[in-house]
Amino acid sequence: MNNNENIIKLEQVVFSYPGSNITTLNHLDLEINRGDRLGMMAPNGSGKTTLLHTIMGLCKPNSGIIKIFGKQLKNEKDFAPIRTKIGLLFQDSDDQLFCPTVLEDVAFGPLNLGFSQEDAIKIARETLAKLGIEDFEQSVTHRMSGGQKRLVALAAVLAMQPEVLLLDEPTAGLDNKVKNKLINILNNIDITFLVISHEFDFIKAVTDKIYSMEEGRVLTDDKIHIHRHEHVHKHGRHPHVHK
Amino acid sequence: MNNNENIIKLEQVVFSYPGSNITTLNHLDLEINRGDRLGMMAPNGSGKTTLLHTIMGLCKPNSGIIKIFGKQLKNEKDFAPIRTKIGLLFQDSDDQLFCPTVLEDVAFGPLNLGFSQEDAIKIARETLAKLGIEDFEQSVTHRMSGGQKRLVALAAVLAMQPEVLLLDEPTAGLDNKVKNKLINILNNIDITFLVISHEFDFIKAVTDKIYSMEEGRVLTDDKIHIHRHEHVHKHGRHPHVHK
Amino acid sequence: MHISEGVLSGQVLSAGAVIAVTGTAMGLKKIDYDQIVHVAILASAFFVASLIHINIGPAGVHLILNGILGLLLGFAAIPAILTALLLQSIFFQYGGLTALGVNVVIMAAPAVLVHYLFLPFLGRSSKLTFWAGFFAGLFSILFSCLLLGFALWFTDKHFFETSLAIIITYIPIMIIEGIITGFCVSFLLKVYPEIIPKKP
Amino acid sequence: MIEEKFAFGNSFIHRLDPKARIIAVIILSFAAALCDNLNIAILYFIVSIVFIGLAKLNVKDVFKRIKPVFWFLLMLWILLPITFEGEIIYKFYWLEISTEGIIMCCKITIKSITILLFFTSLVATMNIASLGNGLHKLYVSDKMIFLLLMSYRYIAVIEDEYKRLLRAAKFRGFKPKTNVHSYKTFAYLAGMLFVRASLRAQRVHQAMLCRGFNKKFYTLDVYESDRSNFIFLIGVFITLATLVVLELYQGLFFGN
Ligand SMILES: Nc1ncnc2c1ncn2[C@@H]1O[C@H](COP(=O)(O)OP(=O)(O)OP(=O)(O)O)[C@@H](O)[C@H]1O
Ligand SMILES: Nc1ncnc2c1ncn2[C@@H]1O[C@H](COP(=O)(O)OP(=O)(O)OP(=O)(O)O)[C@@H](O)[C@H]1O
Ligand SMILES: [Mg+2]
Ligand SMILES: [Mg+2]
Repeated sequence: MNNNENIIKLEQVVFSYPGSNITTLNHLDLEINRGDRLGMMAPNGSGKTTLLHTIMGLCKPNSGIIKIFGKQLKNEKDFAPIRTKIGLLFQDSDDQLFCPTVLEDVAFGPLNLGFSQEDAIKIARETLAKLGIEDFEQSVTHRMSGGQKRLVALAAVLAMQPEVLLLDEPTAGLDNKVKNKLINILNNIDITFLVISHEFDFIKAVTDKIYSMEEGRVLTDDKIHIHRHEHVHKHGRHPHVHK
Repeated sequence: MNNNENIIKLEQVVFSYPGSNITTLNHLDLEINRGDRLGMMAPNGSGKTTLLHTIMGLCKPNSGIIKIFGKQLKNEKDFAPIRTKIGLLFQDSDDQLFCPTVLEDVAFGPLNLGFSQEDAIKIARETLAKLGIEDFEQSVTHRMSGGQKRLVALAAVLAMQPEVLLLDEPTAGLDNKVKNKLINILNNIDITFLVISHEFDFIKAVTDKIYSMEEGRVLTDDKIHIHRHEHVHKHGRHPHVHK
Repeated sequence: MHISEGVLSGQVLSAGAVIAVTGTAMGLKKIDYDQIVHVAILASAFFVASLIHINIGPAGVHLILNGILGLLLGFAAIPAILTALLLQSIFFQYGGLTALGVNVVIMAAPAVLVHYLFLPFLGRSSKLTFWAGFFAGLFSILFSCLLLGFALWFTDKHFFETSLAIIITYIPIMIIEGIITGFCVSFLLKVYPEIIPKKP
Repeated sequence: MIEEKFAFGNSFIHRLDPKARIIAVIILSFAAALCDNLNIAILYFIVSIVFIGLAKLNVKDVFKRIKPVFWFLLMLWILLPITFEGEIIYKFYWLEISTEGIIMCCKITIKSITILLFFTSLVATMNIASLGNGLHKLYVSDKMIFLLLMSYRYIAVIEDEYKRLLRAAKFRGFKPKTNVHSYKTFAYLAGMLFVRASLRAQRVHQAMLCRGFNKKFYTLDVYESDRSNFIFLIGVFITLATLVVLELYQGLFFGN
């Protein structure tokens, strides 16, 4: 496999939310190659979620070029087929699980891809089994815990058999057990991915490179100074102040 | 100040959600003394949020004793005046902010406490200034970033001048800058608090003692084995597997 | 605001069902596939808002808020209200199946009417917005009451006094719905004007 | 709040195809609603009790469920006999109680409870997914079914949001009273619900697009039609035909 094959390429992309005068993405460049396992760590509001939505064609850039699988994408029509090949895990699983039962939710994607009813169910069951949550098949999503929902949402995305995964803060609010399960899954999956997280340990454990964002641009320099809080301290009432 | 003064005391509290056959809190004991800076770290679904809600009188225990400020509380009437003295920061700040602007939101509490319009606004402005977010005064909350919302929610709670703070995962989804700001605020505030978090570094930086929960009980032993993920690793496709 | 099962005559029930089905079909036609999630989740919000409990002196009432839903959705409010009422009957047994059509008409017709009457006044000035909202809330309940009264009266002329009694008991609710709708519309316009549709 | 208490049972009715149950509930309810004879109405009531028995529902839970109706009926019993014009059977100062009013009350009471019991035994015994499935097979518009399923899905989420918002307000000293401040606060809470619903709708729509949604809704078929559905519907038709004939020729049977 050509390891330098460009899967996603953004060139000079500019985007600002309608009605806002802030340029959220400002002449942004980004390349994701097949086999990449990228991490992204950047402050709140720096535009990480917006970036993922732009890749998926959910936010239409004001200017710039988006190339996916080597083809330049311009309008809704170009993006529609691409969306099934890129799996986006949303920041809030409740946004992503909208069918009555877990099985239907996971089968939703394959059905849209044109699989028959039986095949879709078969794919859904296999995916659930792969993540070790096959017991939830008939559960009603809104009665599940945060961690369980996150795994079901991941199953729903994986059932589309995407070529790239974009994960938006998959670990927020999860305990270490589920976090380790996720680490495990990501480390054993053969897929290109970009994961956003605020947790250094997690990102470090699953990715090869860590990017950041600043002023609407991606910083790819491997030497980015990610300020890690190495010095955990016990303290009194007036501790050392972090700047 | 008597440092051993009991502020909150739970004795043998049993609670299960109506319709559920799981005992979420199972003969739980907990003591919070004036000046305590407690951390709590426990798996998803172990009952941390439920515990905080029980302290606030939102979940009515099946049996057991709740004493706050030395007085035993039994029904809604007993709890109502207590709630304004205990500040609870919700797991999701969106749940806490419902007024049109930030200033109105922060002034909402003081107004309900009977302060005049001017006084309430004055208190709100002071609190915002203390947290360094006075510029957001006229902002609309749902257009703010996650970190900003969290700080506004904290301001709304602090404006009530509570004697104890209960913080439910205040750092989930926050970047390091805001996290450090929170650490700073908590370390410089003279208030008793209990903070729930899944992040060891954060808890370690702001608290003196770390508790955990298991089988519906609080483990106060300082020697609890909190599994810390010390060994961050770079790896290939088949890394060491975490159990 | 519901008419219970077993009260209305066959003619009234079928008239209600026919109008409701036609209205729903019209509403569905106006919803395109990009808006359908929006309508569905606003219907959920409408359902939940109807659980909000408000004090009037010693008594309490639940909000109705069909006025706001009408302002926000126009014709699409008809299927949204049908959805909410059907789910209500599934979960709580307020009303059942036969009166569903009539109940949809009672709640949805005023909602649509209010949309065309009051939406043009929203956003002109903060005072006008509040009062447009106030009257939208008040009139939607008033119209609903009148429709309910008509449904009873058509069933049996003897229901006249009963209808009158119902309308009178709803007067305080009209005023409260007016106040709440007024504040709510002002809130929405300030906080999230995108949710208010373009002028009809 | 939303507990589908009756949806998860194991009885003859629970195993029926949703389609058959929907057809049955519609014809039975309308027949009962149109019935104009107290004696026949009582027969419909007995049929509805049989259905509750067939579904093996807990009587206490069923009673609890239809309780709201009793409040309505109570109001009716207070209001109707004195406001309904007709032959006066009792006069207390200016209060006049009419026979017609009383008979009307009896009819409405029996009929409304009957229709609710039909609904409880036949519809409340499915979960929403099956209901959607049944409606789909009956050619109800896909958009309508989608609206129903989606709306159901997010009611619990939005209700949670509302509860937490109200809680937060109470924590900050808010006490609901009869005054403008209270109404304004509730208006803000309701407004916030609509705002958050709309924002969530945007995200859900995006999530659907990401999963290849192309303006077509699919329903997973899990029920297979077997003979019991057919037999059930035949049974319903026979019962119904008997009752209708009885009502048409009531004079012969009840002598009035
Ligand atoms: N719908 C919207 N309309 C207007 N502005 C928006 C909208 N969504 C986001 N923004 C703004 O765009 C900027 C980038 O937001 P984005 O959600 O991409 O940040 P993020 O990096 O994902 O942050 P977080 O770590 O909190 O998830 C923020 O300043 C935010 O306020
Ligand atoms: N309203 C409810 N009804 C029934 N069960 C509930 C309810 N809320 C929570 N539970 C259950 O109670 C248990 C404790 O939930 P709780 O929210 O207190 O956990 P937590 O420790 O705060 O978890 P997390 O880290 O995910 O926030 C869980 O098993 C949960 O499924
Ligand atoms: Mg984000
Ligand atoms: Mg919690």
